Amino acid sequence: MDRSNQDLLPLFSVNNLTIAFPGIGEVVRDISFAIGRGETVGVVGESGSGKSMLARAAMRLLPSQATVVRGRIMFEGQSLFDLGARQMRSVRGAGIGMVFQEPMTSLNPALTIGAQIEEGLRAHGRMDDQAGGQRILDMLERVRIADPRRCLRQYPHEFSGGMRQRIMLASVLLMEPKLLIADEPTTALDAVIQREVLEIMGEITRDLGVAVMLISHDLGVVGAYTERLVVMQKGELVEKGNTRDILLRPRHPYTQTLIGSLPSRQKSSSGAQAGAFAPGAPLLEVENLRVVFTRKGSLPFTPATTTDALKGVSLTIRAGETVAVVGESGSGKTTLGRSILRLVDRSGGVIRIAGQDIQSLSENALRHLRRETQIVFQDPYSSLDPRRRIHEIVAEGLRGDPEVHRRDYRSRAAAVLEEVDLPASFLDRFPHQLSGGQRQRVCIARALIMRPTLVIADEPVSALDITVQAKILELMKRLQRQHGFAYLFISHDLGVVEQVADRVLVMQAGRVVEEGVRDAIFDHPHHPYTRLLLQAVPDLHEVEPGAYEIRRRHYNDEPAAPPGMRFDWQNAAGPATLIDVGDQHRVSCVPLMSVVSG
Amino acid sequence: MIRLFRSLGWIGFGPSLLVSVVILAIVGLVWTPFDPNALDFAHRYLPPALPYVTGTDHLGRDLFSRLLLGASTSAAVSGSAVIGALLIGSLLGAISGYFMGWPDRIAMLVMDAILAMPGILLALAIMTVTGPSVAGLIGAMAVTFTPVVFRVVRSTVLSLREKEFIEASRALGNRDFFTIAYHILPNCVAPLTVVGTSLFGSAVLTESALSFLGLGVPPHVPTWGAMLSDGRNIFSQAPWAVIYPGLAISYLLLGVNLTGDRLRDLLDPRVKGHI
Amino acid sequence: EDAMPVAGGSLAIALTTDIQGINPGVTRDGNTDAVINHVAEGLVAYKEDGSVGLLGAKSLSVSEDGLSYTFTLRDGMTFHNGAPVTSAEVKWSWDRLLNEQTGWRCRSWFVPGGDVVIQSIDTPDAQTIVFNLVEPTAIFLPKMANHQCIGPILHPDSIGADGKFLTPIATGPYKLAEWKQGEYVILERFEGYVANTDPKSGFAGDRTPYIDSLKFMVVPDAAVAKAALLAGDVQLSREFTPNDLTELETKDGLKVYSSDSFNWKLLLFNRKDGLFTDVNLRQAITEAIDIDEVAQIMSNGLAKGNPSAVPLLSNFHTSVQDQRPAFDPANAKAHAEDADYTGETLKIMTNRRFQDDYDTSLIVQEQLKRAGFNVELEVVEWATQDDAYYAGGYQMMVYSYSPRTEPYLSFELVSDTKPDTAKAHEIVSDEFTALLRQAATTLDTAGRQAAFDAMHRVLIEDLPGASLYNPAVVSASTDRLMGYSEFGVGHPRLWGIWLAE
Amino acid sequence: MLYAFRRILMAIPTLLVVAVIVFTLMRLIPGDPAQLLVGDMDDLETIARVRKELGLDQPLLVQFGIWILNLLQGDFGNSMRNGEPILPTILYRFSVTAAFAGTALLLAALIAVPMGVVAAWRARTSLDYALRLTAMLLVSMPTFWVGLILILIFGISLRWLPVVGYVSLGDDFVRGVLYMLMPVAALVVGELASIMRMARSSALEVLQLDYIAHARAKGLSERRVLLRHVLPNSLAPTLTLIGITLGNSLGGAAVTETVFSIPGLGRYLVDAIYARDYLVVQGCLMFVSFIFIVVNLLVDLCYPLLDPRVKL
Ligand SMILES: Nc1ncnc2c1ncn2[C@@H]1O[C@H](COP(=O)(O)OP(=O)(O)OP(=O)(O)O)[C@@H](O)[C@H]1O
Ligand SMILES: Nc1ncnc2c1ncn2[C@@H]1O[C@H](COP(=O)(O)OP(=O)(O)OP(=O)(O)O)[C@@H](O)[C@H]1O
Ligand SMILES: [Mg+2]
Ligand SMILES: [Mg+2]
Repeated sequence: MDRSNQDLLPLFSVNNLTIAFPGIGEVVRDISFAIGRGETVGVVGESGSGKSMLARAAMRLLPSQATVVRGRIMFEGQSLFDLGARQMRSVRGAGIGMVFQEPMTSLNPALTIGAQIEEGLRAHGRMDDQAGGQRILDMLERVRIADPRRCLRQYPHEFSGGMRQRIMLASVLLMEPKLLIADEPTTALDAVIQREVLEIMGEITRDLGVAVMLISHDLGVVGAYTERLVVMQKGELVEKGNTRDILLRPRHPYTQTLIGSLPSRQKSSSGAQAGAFAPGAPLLEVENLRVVFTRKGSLPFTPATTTDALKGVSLTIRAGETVAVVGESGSGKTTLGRSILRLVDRSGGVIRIAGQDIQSLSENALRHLRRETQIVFQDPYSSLDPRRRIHEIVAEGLRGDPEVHRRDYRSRAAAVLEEVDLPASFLDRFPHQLSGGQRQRVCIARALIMRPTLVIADEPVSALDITVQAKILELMKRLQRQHGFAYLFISHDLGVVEQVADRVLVMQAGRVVEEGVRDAIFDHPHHPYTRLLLQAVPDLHEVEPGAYEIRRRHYNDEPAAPPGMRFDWQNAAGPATLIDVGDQHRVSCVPLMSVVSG
Repeated sequence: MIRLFRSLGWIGFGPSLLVSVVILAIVGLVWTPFDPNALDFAHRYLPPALPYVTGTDHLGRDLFSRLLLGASTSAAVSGSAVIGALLIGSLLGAISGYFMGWPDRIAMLVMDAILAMPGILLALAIMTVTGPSVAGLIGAMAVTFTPVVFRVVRSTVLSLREKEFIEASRALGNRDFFTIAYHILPNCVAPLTVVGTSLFGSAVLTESALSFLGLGVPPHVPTWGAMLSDGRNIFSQAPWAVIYPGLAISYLLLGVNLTGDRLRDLLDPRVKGHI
Repeated sequence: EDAMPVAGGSLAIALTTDIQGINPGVTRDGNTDAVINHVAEGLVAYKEDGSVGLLGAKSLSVSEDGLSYTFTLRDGMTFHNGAPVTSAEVKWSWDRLLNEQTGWRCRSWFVPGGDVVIQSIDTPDAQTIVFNLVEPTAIFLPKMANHQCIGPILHPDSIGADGKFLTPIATGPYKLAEWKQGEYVILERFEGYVANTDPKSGFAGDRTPYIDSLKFMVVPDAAVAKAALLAGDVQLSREFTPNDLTELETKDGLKVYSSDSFNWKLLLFNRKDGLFTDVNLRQAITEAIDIDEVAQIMSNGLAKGNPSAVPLLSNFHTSVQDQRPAFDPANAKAHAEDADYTGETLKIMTNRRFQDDYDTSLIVQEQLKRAGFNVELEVVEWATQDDAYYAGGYQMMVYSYSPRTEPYLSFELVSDTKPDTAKAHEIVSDEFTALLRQAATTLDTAGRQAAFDAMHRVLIEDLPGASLYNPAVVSASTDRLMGYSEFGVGHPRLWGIWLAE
Repeated sequence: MLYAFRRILMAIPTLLVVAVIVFTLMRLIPGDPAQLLVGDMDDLETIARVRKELGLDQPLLVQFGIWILNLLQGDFGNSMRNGEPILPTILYRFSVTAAFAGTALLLAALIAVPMGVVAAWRARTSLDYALRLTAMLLVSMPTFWVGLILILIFGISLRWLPVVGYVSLGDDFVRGVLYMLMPVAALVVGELASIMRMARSSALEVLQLDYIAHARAKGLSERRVLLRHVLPNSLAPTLTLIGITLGNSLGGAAVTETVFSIPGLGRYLVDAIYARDYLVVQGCLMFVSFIFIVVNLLVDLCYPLLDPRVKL
């Protein structure tokens, strides 16, 4: 095949690919699409739609039980399924490179970064020359690793998730593949880091002319970084085409729902946008809360390590209000939620629920209080006891209530399930027989049956598909309207927060750095961290009904700190000083003086 | 051969061996061709031939009857030891892992100490105290197995503690003991089943080794392990006195181990996803 | 067999447990005795029939009054270090043995409070040694010849300057060459051994060694000991039961030996325990046991039952000693009823350490069941049973006494003079004590026989236990081994034997 | 180093508990060493004297105190049976046991780990089933039974190998090996299966991780993937198991030692239990527990080699 001819053919094409598992059936059905040289193609679809199987098929790394029923995958004019094992190995890495989803497990913890990078190069005979070593250093520099030489001698665990993903990227791109397959490369990272990794990836692949197949369930991500789009649903390809075109004119109903499910700002539901000013006793008051975790040395005599998870956080929630807490991973959001229920012991500060200091409560009173305040955990998979039936789980809280008779448990559970739109037939199921969204509903039902006044929702939708996520959010709002309870809504997903919150707290490293009503925060963020956070998420703008466009948030104005102050941007040990910049919008600042003197 | 196992459903092969032992045990309890403990001096050292299917020993006892009875005694002795260890070990392990603190430290200390002593020898020492009775044997084995169970349960509980459903239970205002009984222990069942089967295998072997070292069950409780170890003295005159008990033990253990593997595959969620 | 002995070669012998030590008569047990017996010698030793023969002494005379025993040392007798043996060393040896610090296991027999009290030991000349007793007794020589005590003649260099025992520099046909604890003991032929001129009999008489080296190997498991013999790793193995005989006899290249023994197996009754206080029950049980059948099965037809404390091998075993409550299950039932036995569970304590104890109890249990008794075995660990033997806490137990060639010593085992120290089975009666004394102090054979007969009659009436049988000793060796035989004390005798070819 | 030191310090309370358990156990056992020493010679005076000599007439607490104090000074006391000092005997016996039990375990690990990894690699194929079935058949046979069968075949029928006795490797290497073959084989048979299972299941787990897929995606050969990525990462749990097995088999080889007449520590201990040689039993159990703890400490110290995340 001469060169010109090759140029005409797409670099990579999938033809009528069908993959099946015995006992499960076809998980990828009749999929065809092509990727040209240097082209970036996104693959989106709900969880379980077969995206990963597709990627693995391209590497011929399908699980051993999976069979390719029909179809083929062509790469540079060769059918991959016809290659011998040795030929296939030369395609892997050198022809097609792959970056995996989970940065924590995609590097071998037992080998140094250097060894892992070199090993790939050596397998393709690219490590022989002197230049090899230098190329590695150059590439690491390009992915913005600060000290590449040192990095080579280090082990994966010495790097954060984002760094690992960049190292992965470097190691894959060093082999100069023609095609890079990235299977959800940033799903596990928080927004700021996600953006950094994707930017670098885009930049280098563009420079090297590497084609990219970017797999994600996040339409925003794929939309922002790819030229063409493939949409999958339940193993089938439902739509493909130019990214912009699809966003503007989604044809397939599934694509339409997908886009429609994207969170967007709506008119504040509870009208509590003004609620911040509404009088009435606060439901929850947190003052200067501090939590220090002491991890005992793994042995006696070893010094204990302490983590200041919360360094003096204050907040107030009134009845019927939704207060969102956002912030980077590890900033203490979850800890805040847990300490309100005294699931975590505070080290300082006061928590008052309905005026009562929860620390002074007796065991019994605390149990009563916990019933008033319910928590919905982040992970729908680990927050349900796998060995209990749904009705037992939902009704569990009633056991503490002497007024409810045992035989009424079931009917009460059924009633609550109905409220969260689950049929009574689910009562006798086990959690594993439910989907993620259904489980999350069960979690909500479990909280709801207690008729709480305050619900702490710790990332209640982060583990869910975007379509399911939309449904849950809708449900939560509806329940709030019906029962009037207040939410403490914890999330790192700004889109979601923008949709539901009345007020927003931005946290960083155990401190609140900015606080205010939703519109103020999203429209006029003051603190640099808030701005960074907001700019990291690609935003989908409704250009006209049903038609969207991806836009980067961008803030032109650079708000100045109050006179004599600057924004507090350091991880100080103490609480932040919040300075009012108007309309209950408060930002953490430090006097300029202190920098001079300190 | 392998085809055969496959077509049998490899999955069902181990359990079916076990079931057949259980059936034998039940038969043995109800009926044996001869009195398993009756001496018959006129029929000593008889090689396998009807009516003595597996021959007789040096005192003219019918080995087949003893094997039949031995099925239930072996299973009962090893089973009770394992169940005892499971009960004590999981209770201690659950409490220790859930509350941590000083009860945990003390329990760990004692369990570590027991674990540090070689099992068979500890069992031997305990049995010299209790005497070679069935209860003593069961007790001795239970004590040596307890730390194994304890460790498994404790580590399971430690990982369960991190699970949000345990926090959820506390958030609902449940008492600690309720949480342990209602959420923690049921979730230890899976690892315990796996540990239990493997311990059962060790129990059969330990019991036989103890008999070999001179401290086993009394003679009217002919476990297979004891029969095997008794038979070795008349090995050359009556090889059948060791061959059949040996085969019986191997058969039982094969069933137990296969079942254990199968259970592990079934119960381990990580492996489960890939069946 | 008649071929002339040839010197040389080496022989490996299986031993069930390691020896306890090398201090003759002090660190000891059965296996230790069996080994040390080749190294250390006393003045006298047991003969084949259990009577006392000469070993270190070439002659012995007893004074008229029976109070002084004069021994003349064997000619040419030397220690392993080459020093000649004189009466001085013998006296030194005995003084050492009688010193409490030494810890000789038989000391209490010979000091005040014991049966035989030595008043003084004289050495009129280098070859002569005289033991003076406090009162005349028939059991001085039997006790002196006892194979457990040995009464070893040692060279003073055996003891270090600090009084610690170093190594046995003794007079036996073999010298201790190497003891690897837990593994083996090697004995080497003592080149300078000049044997007694009396013919070989039992442990006494001519003990000329031929084989160069003897290696006693520790083989804890009996089945393995048999395998080791078959595999040729050891040439002599003695851990057999009579039941092995038929099989071993068919094997090529093996010789099989067996002998009746002075061992004594019996079913002891705890006369302090409830039902068993009633002699009727003891009698009922005795009547329900067919001791001949027990002996038959246990010895594979070699032995018959022995109802008496006097071993079948002993010259004192007469027809009187064969009397016993006749085997009669019907009578047994009647007696049991007299004793108000109403089907309670009776327990026989036994152990697994000694396979023949265990098997015997199974047979006895079966016989008692046939006679309508409800009997269970209580299998305990040997040390526990031994403890029960001393402390009580059992109903019946199958118990074996190690060989006692002198009937007096056997009768002693079932009686006690003081009620407060008596063990649970023992007879405490002045009549019996008097008879014992008579057997000890009477010097003429007929008088002793009368005492033994009388004691036997008491025994079968009072029934401290049901005497069962004297277990046989069975061993096997390579057929190259010449001149070997077993005898009733049960220890091997590896002198006077040689390897063919 | 500091870590090792601390771990040893932590072992002290454990050993103390072992001491209490062992001591109590021994005093609960019916039977009296003095009576056993005297045997059926039936002499109460001698028994009383021996008891006094052995210090058994002292109150229990005093006996315990004396024992512990001596132990702390490294004095294990003397055997009640023959007055020999205990520690040298223990050390010698231990060296014997360690030689063959260690060899056996090493061999078992060398065979079982690759078997396990290969079985995991080819999980649920005929090869996997065949390997697992083999291992299971082996583990289903009691050790002493395997030993007797080996003796029957190689000792008696073929006469290739010596049946009883023991020659230390240091004295005569070739003969020493001959003597070790059968006991080692018997132990290997018993230990193979559990190690293989552990190796298989942890390899199975590792095989599912992304970095294995990544290694393959880099174009590495299967051999390299298994050796360099699967094996080291799946070794940690197996190593723990090996540590526990070794610790146990050092004390628990009593059965093998009995069958093959090896003068090892296990046999020494069993004999001592039967003879009620309290000090020997106590000393042995303390020693074995100590070794167990040390072996497992060594295993822990190996972890950083396998997994750089582990910091000691
Ligand atoms: N080893 C396996 N055995 C059986 N079924 C499997 C296996 N791996 C995946 N599947 C099934 O194949 C289907 C497609 O899975 P795939 O991993 O490709 O989904 P995905 O689109 O990547 O989802 P996600 O977004 O959650 O990663 C799913 O229904 C899944 O249950
Ligand atoms: N049980 C604990 N013991 C010790 N440290 C803890 C514990 N729980 C949390 N931390 C630490 O406290 C800090 C805050 O954790 P937290 O889980 O509250 O963060 P988060 O904002 O919820 O993060 P994410 O978005 O990743 O869930 C982190 O540094 C975390 O490592
Ligand atoms: Mg996927
Ligand atoms: Mg969190």
